[in-house]
Amino acid sequence: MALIERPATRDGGLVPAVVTPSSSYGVFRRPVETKGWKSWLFTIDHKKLGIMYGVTAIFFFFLGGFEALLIRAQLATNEGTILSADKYNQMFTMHATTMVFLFVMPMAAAFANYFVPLQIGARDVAFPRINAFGFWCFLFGAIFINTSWFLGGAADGGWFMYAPNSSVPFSPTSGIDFWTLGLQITGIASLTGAINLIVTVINMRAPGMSLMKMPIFTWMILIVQFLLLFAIPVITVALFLLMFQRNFDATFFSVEAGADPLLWQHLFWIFGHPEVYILILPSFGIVSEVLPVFSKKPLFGYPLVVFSGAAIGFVGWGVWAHHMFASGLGPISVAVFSVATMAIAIPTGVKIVNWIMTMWGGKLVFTTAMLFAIGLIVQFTIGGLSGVTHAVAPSDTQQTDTYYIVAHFHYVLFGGAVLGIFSGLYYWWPKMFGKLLNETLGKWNFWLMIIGMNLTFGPMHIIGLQGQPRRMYQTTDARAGEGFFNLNFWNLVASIGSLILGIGAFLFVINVFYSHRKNGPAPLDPWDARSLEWMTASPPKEHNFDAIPTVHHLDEFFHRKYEDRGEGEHHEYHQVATAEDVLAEQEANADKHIHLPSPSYWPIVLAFGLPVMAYGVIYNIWLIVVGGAIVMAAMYGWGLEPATATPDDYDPPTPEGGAELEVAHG
Amino acid sequence: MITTGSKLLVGSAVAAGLLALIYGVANGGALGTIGLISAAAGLALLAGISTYGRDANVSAMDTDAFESSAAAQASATPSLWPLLIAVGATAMALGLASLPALFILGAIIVTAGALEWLVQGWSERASAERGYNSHARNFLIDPLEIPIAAAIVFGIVAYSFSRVMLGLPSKSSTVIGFSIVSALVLAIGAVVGVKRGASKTALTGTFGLATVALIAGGTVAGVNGEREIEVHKTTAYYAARGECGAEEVSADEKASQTVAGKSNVAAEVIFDGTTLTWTAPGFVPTVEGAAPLTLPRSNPNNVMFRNESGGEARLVIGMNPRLDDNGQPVGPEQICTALAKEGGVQFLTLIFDLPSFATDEGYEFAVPGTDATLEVVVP
Amino acid sequence: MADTAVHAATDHGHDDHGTHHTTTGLSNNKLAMWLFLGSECLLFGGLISTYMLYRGRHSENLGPDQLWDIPFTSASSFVLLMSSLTMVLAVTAAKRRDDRNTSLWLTVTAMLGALFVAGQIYEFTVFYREGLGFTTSLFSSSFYTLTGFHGVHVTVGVIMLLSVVGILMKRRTGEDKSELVEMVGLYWHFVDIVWILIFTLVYLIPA
Amino acid sequence: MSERPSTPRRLAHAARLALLGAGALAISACAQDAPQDTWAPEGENAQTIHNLQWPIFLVAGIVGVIVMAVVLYAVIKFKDRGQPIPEQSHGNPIIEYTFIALPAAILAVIAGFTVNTIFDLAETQDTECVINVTGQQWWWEYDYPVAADGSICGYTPSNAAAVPLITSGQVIIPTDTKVLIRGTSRDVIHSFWIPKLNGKRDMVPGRVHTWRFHADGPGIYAGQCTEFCGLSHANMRMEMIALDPDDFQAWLDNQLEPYQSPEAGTLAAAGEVTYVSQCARCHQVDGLVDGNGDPIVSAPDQWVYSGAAPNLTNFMTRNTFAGASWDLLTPACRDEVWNASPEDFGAAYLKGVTPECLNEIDLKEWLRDAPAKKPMYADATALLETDGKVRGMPNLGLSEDQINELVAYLLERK
Repeated sequence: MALIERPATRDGGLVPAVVTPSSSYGVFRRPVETKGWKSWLFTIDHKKLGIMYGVTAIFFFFLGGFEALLIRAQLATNEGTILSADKYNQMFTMHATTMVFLFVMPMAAAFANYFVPLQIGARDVAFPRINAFGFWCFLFGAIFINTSWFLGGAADGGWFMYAPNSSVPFSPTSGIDFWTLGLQITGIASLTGAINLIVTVINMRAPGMSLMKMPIFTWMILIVQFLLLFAIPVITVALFLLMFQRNFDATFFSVEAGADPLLWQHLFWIFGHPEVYILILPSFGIVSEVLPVFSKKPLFGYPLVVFSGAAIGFVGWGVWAHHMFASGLGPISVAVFSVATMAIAIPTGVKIVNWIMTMWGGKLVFTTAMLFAIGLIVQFTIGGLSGVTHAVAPSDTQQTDTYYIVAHFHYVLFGGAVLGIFSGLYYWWPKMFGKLLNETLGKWNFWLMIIGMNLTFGPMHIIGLQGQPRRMYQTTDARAGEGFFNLNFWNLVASIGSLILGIGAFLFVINVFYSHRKNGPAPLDPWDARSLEWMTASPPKEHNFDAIPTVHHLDEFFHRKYEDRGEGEHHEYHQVATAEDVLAEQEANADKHIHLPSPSYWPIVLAFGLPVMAYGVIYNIWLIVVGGAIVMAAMYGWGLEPATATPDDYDPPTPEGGAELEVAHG
Repeated sequence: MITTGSKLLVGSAVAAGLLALIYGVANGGALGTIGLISAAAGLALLAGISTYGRDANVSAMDTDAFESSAAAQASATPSLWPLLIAVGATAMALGLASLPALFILGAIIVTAGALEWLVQGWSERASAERGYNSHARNFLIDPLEIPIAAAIVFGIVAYSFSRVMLGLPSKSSTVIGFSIVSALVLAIGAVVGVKRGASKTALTGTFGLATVALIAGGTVAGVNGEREIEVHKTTAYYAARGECGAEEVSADEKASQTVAGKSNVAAEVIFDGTTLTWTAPGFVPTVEGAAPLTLPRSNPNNVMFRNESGGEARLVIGMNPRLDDNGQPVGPEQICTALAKEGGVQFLTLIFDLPSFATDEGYEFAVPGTDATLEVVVP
Repeated sequence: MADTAVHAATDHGHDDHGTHHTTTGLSNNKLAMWLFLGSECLLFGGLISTYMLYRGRHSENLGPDQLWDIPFTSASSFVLLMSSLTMVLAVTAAKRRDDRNTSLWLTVTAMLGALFVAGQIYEFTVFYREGLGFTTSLFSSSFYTLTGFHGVHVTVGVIMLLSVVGILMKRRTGEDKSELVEMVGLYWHFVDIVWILIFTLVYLIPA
Repeated sequence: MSERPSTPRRLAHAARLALLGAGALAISACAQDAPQDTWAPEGENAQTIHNLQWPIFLVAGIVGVIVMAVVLYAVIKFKDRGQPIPEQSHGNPIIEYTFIALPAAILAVIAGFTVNTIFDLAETQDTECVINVTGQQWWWEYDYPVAADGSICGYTPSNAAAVPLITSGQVIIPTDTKVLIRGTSRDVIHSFWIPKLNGKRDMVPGRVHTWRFHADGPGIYAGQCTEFCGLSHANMRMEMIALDPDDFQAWLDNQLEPYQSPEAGTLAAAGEVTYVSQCARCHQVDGLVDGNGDPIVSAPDQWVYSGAAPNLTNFMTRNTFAGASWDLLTPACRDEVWNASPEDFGAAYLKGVTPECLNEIDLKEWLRDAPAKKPMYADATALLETDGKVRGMPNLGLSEDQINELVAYLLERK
């Protein structure tokens, strides 16, 4: 991180030749490395952080997947004995927690971090150090939650953690404490990330980029960040109440004191339903980028896609009680929420229509990224339609808490969020790493995942409608039925499907290693893409753009490459420039002075203090003091530290010393 | 390479380690051994940091620097910290003999003083340049000093003043005291804000005086103790004495009369002036009322009492039998709601430990001063 | 939503993440603070809802109106209100780059805030002595949690105020500190407004 | 740029998807098999739900097939075959607004029917029988309150004055009667669900929820707790038994028969002694008296966290135990009851458990070590957090003799 202009001398007379930051500050010297592990540990570069988010999230994807495979192995036969009841409960709790909080959310954060600044033509996010802090909070929070496996058992109350089953008498291990505190920590990551990205998008767009010329992915991320901004505090309240209940004997969920257990449900789902859109909208954004590129057409009805995203964001706040149709709310609330839930199907339907219409009349190229995007349309539609069947509250009373619901939200979340994420990975991989992923392996990856997911989650529709509830560690022959609808058979099919799904997903990892060994550098613009992030080098330079582009069109990059030479109603597009030309032009007009913020210790130190405090809540109050001291010192160290490193931080402290400095003028 | 500055630390660490070994073998005492091992580990850590940071070892880097380095040129500035450490050490010694709190305070003072001294000593030798050195000091110590100082100031004000108010003789005097002190703060602020020419000494004097007054007041009040605060009597208090009657008692003053959003209670008990009737979700209106109310056993039943009598009324629940802590049935016992105003509502959570047939008396709801009773059947 | 956001494509060489050249013209820091406060609204919203749901649930134990000392809480609310005024004075002083009076009014604001917290400590102690523990009833748990959260917010605010004073004293570089003061001010006003809400809903409206 | 999948493969893909969506729906519609099938209503309320849900499934299925067909068509038709770059059109307002209006219209119709049905199902005014249901970890307690006119569930016992009845494992209702359950819970949230008779309703501690049931004909209607309620959530089942009016009257009278001690000197008499010393702490047998002639009242609050244990007065009239997780009948006898024709069902059920039909294996395993059979955290040493109270039945360390005595004693509880 050395793209800093620095004065040659400090003010003050003496310039001792030998007293360098290394010798005077020692380990406390500000990290300014651009290579090696320190450059990653203390980085504040949104691209590095994006990659770190991504790698961590994918690790947790496979961890959560492993948990899922154990669950399916247990359920492959009735009265399975691979897991005990206790372990099974922990397994499904942690599977959901891992997938929701430690995979899909951070994966969206990975894409958002990496591509939002690139898509809006910014050099970094608004608060790079807060960005780094967010990542470390997420990572330490995630590790913290998972340490519970080795410290007496993980949380066992389900990811929805309904009170009073989450109270100490019903779950005496510390698992739920780990869960509560860990989610608080990852919540901080989400909240700071939300503020950061909203400010970035609102304040740091390239000249000419009005809100309605903003790439659709950025739009969806903006909406998601607003959802996070308002949803996280609600779950924070719920988690605090639960923490006080468990650790300080408060009475919030003590029924014998007159408490109403539905309070938790309301708080949880007021967060929980927007959370669903937090999970799915980033993927909607990704496929809305991918489909136009591989259809060679702009996104059909861009304003409507934006507004329907916003509508989902608004209406998403008024439907939480559809998770509680069986909770005994009373017919009026049930009716209101039932209708509101149907209303939200409309903007969702708009998106599907617009995606199909984007392909309509296009020039479709079926790359792996495109296949995943089309897969999303189809699979998500199934999930969306089964969603309509339980927006109908009376019918939901037959379906809720059965495997039918499991089928529904896996079609929505796996068929929606996860397929979208894979689409984004294949699409943006060459941008992030300068290497294409192998398409053959990619297609195997796609087809195995699609077959696997339909074999896994498809039969669950049947299992659910045949009356098998969720969250049972064993099933019984007595309720299995016979013939075609024998539940044991379909459970076995689902378990086999999950294995195929697991293999399919793992092919992605193989593909990464294979492609990075075998493939040469990727072309600059392998997909003939349309948006700003493709107008820079692959992988992008540290400062993203040599010159900040001025935006005139929604699909700026396309319009720089192609020219319409048709007349009137007749259109004829001719390529007038290649990506290399566009990049060369930019490099020729490079900005002379580029200030980038410098790396810092404080984000990681501050984030490290939080799990220390959390362990303190569980084990020893003095640890809270220690953690609090770390947090406080880091906060003030951070606050007093300038955003960019001063010349004193370099060793030797002369600007001529750093060879990388020349890059800025190159 | 072991630098000069860390030799002492390395030596001490080794010595402590050896001592731990000897102590452990010879004496077998766990506490002493652990203490010495901890000391060895701590010293080794310090030695490591010192070595890594090349503290006090300019010569190791460059012999020229040895001559031109700050240590060789600038003289040390006067320091307040040794004094503070001495004060802290005294407090520790005194605390050891008397108050543990004083010992802890002393220990904190010594730690803080030592840290400040350490950093000052180090920063003065960082380079030959004063500005750089003070920057170096601030860089290290500010993140600790500023928040801790702010927290201490805040803590002293908030804690001392709360003690003063708790020491004041009555509720009204706290309002007056609180208002006076706040007004004083505002007034001083206003005066100082307007009088720009005020001398620094005067300002410092005023603030110093206020601080001393506050700490002194807090200490005096803290030593004197709080004023007598009476435990507020609750209906449970009267019920335990069997004084749960129709007349108003102190526990009924300002008793809350509304319950937010409580539907789906086990039963609503309604008093119309002469009789107690009940409704419960799911029971057909024609059957209700005349029959006894059935409530499940060992279950938190939320019951609402609604007073529609036109006057004040109190619901009393005769809890007989009830289990004591040893599991033996005891009774008779009462549960007593606060007096409900006309149209008022009381909310109760009742748990019946035993079936009503366990003794002859059973359970009943009653309104003292009237004949209204309602039998509760607990199967 | 049209093209109002288009920004003249002048001098974007100094893209320094600071307060200049933002698309909206609003500084990043301030925008972030506003967003954070928006999020805080929901936090207090959740806590206030919890309290409102539970304030009538205390079975045979103490109820809210039996404890309140309205004259005292009114006085302490007024003090907190006045601290908003002194905060405004601090911000104006900071905008004039008047370090002396900025420090002064920040200190006065902090002192008033500390007095408020002292009042809360006093109040909690009295309630506790009168028989209302944290675990006594649903009402007590939710009351202490709500007002405790607010008290922690005030405490953090006071420490922030005093820290700004400390920074002003240590770094007399003459650079513009007005934005820093303004940000702390935003937070302070928010905490103040929340208290007005809590005071009205919790203390003034009878249960 | 990159290789593309061959057309047949894409076709196969789309076809399979379409089949899966439509097929799953079609197949489910004619399902008859599993005892908890949600598409096989056998009572008014379930029928109301079914009348609403099947057209919605149909509409959803049709929409799904259309969407997939259109995607398939687009994928085949607009594949890149070297055609020129298409017009860079940003949309078409007519299409866009049509596809807002169309789903909105469909959903508005669905919403109308839905709201109507919601209020239909919430109706409680025409109730003919009220039963209290209380859930706890991990079984259900059913108690039948006595109405003002001395009737229970609309029936007046012919042999004794009515007192509140308590049972568990199986809840008995008269056929063709509008039954209302008033449900609550003693510990955590449970959910009461008999799919063939109605949807599910959560039983929330501190709240009383009402839920209607109506069975067209006699039979056993299976259900299962559907709200995750802790360790043995999977082992918390329920069975609703519908009996014809005469059979219901017979059942009611039998439940109110006074207690009879076993004949002296029999194994069952020894069982009574064992029962009083080992079981009566938690389990109630109405009519059982101690040496002084005082009734023996169980006090499960002292031992069990949830504060209750199943009432065993008429244990052998029901044919399941331990939260309806295991049968008291041998498989053959069980099949006889479950598969009985509607005419014979009442008689088959009212036989209860005879010594020949008793499933001794499961019952004895249960008595030997209950927590081993059904996970319950029943080990009191691990339960400091609940003041040493167990959840569910602990391992009592009974000897084989004691177990045999108890089985003999319990066999007479009918």
